[in-house]
Amino acid sequence: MNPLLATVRRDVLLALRRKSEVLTAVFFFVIVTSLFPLGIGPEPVLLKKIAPGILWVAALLATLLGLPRLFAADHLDGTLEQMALSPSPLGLLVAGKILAHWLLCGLPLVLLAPVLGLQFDLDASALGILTLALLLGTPLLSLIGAIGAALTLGVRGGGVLLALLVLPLYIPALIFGAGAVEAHIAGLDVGGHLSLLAAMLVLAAFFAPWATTAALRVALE
Amino acid sequence: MHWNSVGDFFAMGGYALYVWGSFGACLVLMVVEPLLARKRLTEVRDTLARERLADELDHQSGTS
Amino acid sequence: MLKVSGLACSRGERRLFSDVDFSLGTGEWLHVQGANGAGKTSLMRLLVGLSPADAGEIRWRGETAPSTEFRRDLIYLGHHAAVKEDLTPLENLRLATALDGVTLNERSALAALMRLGLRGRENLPVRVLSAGQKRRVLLARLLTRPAVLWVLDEAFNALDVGAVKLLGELIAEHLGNGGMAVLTSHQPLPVPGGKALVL
Amino acid sequence: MGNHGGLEGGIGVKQSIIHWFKYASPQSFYPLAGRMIPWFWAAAAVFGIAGLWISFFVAPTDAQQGEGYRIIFVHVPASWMSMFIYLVMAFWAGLGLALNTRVSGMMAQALAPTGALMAALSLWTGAFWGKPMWGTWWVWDARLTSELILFFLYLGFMALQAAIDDPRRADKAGAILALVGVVNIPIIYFSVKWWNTLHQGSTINLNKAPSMAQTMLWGMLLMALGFWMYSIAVALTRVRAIILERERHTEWVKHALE
Repeated sequence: MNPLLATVRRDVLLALRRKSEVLTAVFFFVIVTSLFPLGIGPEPVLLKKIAPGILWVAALLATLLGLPRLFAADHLDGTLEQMALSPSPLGLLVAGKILAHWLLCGLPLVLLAPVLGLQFDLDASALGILTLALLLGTPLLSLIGAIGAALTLGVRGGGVLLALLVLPLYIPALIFGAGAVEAHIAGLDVGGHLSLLAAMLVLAAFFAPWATTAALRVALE
Repeated sequence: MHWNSVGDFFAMGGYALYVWGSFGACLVLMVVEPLLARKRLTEVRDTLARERLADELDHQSGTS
Repeated sequence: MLKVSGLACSRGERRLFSDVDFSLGTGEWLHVQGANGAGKTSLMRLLVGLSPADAGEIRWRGETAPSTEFRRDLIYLGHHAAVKEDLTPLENLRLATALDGVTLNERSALAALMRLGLRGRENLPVRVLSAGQKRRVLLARLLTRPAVLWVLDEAFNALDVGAVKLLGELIAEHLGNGGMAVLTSHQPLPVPGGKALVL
Repeated sequence: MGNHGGLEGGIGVKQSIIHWFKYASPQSFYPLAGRMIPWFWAAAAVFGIAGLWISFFVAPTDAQQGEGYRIIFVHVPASWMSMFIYLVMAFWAGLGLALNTRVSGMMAQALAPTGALMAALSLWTGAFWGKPMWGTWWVWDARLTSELILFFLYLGFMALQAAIDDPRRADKAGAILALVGVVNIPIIYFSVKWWNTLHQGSTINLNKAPSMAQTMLWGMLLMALGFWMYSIAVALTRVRAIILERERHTEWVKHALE
């Protein structure tokens, strides 16, 4: 079997055996987005205006929540060492782990977003753009986040440090992702936003596994 | 030279707070930072000197 | 085939060892000895390429290690269990080999687990196994892939008497088939012959 | 024959450069830095005084912004330095990663606080400029926003290095982060710029900077040179401290301090 797919299968299987870890991030996403209307007030015009930003920031934080565990368990029980010494290229295994992280953490957010968008009075076409933007953006969040997770592996205060390292790098994804939905609501063309998100995704898909691999080798030394 | 008096200079045409607030902050931080760097250097040197002194004392009393 | 020359390693400011030289040919094994903290584990990690050496060179089949070929020929088992508690021994074994790019059919996996005395426990979650049994799940990996060089760090620890004897037999068999092994241990090992390296 | 010799000469030079980097040891760098520091301080003082003279006594009052525009003479150099230092830091970090030289990582570590200071000064002076000009301390202008993000990148780099005890590991992890940051800085800058133009209606256009007179440009350049020399001097002082901290148990440190 292809080592990349084998890694994905392994991580998904592990997550299914321990469902709570996956569900935590999803619940977090649902609760945080639902808190905003309670804090701001139920006025539909205002909610509609801030919806893209809120859903995106919540997706960003929910992704961040799962990141410290991306490599930690494999690091603790020695599986990461075995991966580094495997005849398969470590970059491929790392790419598999990132893909699994997206399937378990990013994809549920993408699927839930249209439902949560209803709370903010978004119409069907805006919900469609939101889902599409998240579909392009959440893999980007997983890819960039993996670099941070690898850099902070086994480091004091890793979780907070991870947020400090990763959040500034998430800003372009946030701007174009939320911007696409805002532009659509304002009646503007969203092609530019989405193609820039796609371009960043391609760039990150090339570089992030490589940088993550380098960081993991440093962490294992 | 377009300042008529010292007071005129410090008033900065009504922008005193902003101009001196900016230049002052730069001055303060750019004095403090080198002092901190300097302090770090002298502290390492002091520690190393004390360590060496302790080694020498050990040597003299023959406990090393 | 394995040639190590002038290897040196320091941890922080402390020099652990320097000028370590040895070579291994087919059917030979090396016993790395030394007190706690002498750098046995560091040497093993250096040897397999997990951490960089301060100086020295490791050559495998004449080429500088670590290379992909070296990794294909290598199995390294360290202190860690490297076993997932939520999976069964069978799943653990098959997924671990799949990561190495090797497909292990169920029958060979079951055979390997049986050889290590885990018969009947193949489909229990590893969580409910004893420490010794977990260790056996890890050791089953030795039988899943035709690797020439086994690097085993403290592999005989946490094993009961039966397992120690079994591992000794496995290593002897491996050497008999032209394999090589590098082992660390405090205790005398139940494997005949072997070179010794004292750190 | 001549061609052949030329090729060999080229390789020889290249090798000697790599050789020089590889063995640019802390041991030889420590006294060298010590000798250079006073010169950089002197240069910083000369450029700084000249720059300040132009800033306050030569540059004319601006037609639109009155005397308030004079903040430009510290704001722009601080912004330039904050960006430039990040590039230099990433360069040293990358060099350390590629050639495994010890001094490179120490240089990157020594530069980070100064870069963060420059970013902080740029934000501070930007706010003090914004208040009288647009009536608010902070606007989500593209330049201010990307400066803020740059400041966060510095903080992340410093926090990561501080959290890892083993200096060799800290250097490598920091280097990877710095390189990732360098790739991201243009992306962040253009995304923020685009975001800003999209929302132009709600913000103030910052591009109404005073038309640049020749003397103003000179003032800014001199101040920037002064900031540059200052940064080098402080970074060298800090790198000396870092060298001693890391090499405290080597023989040469014991001799160097006698």
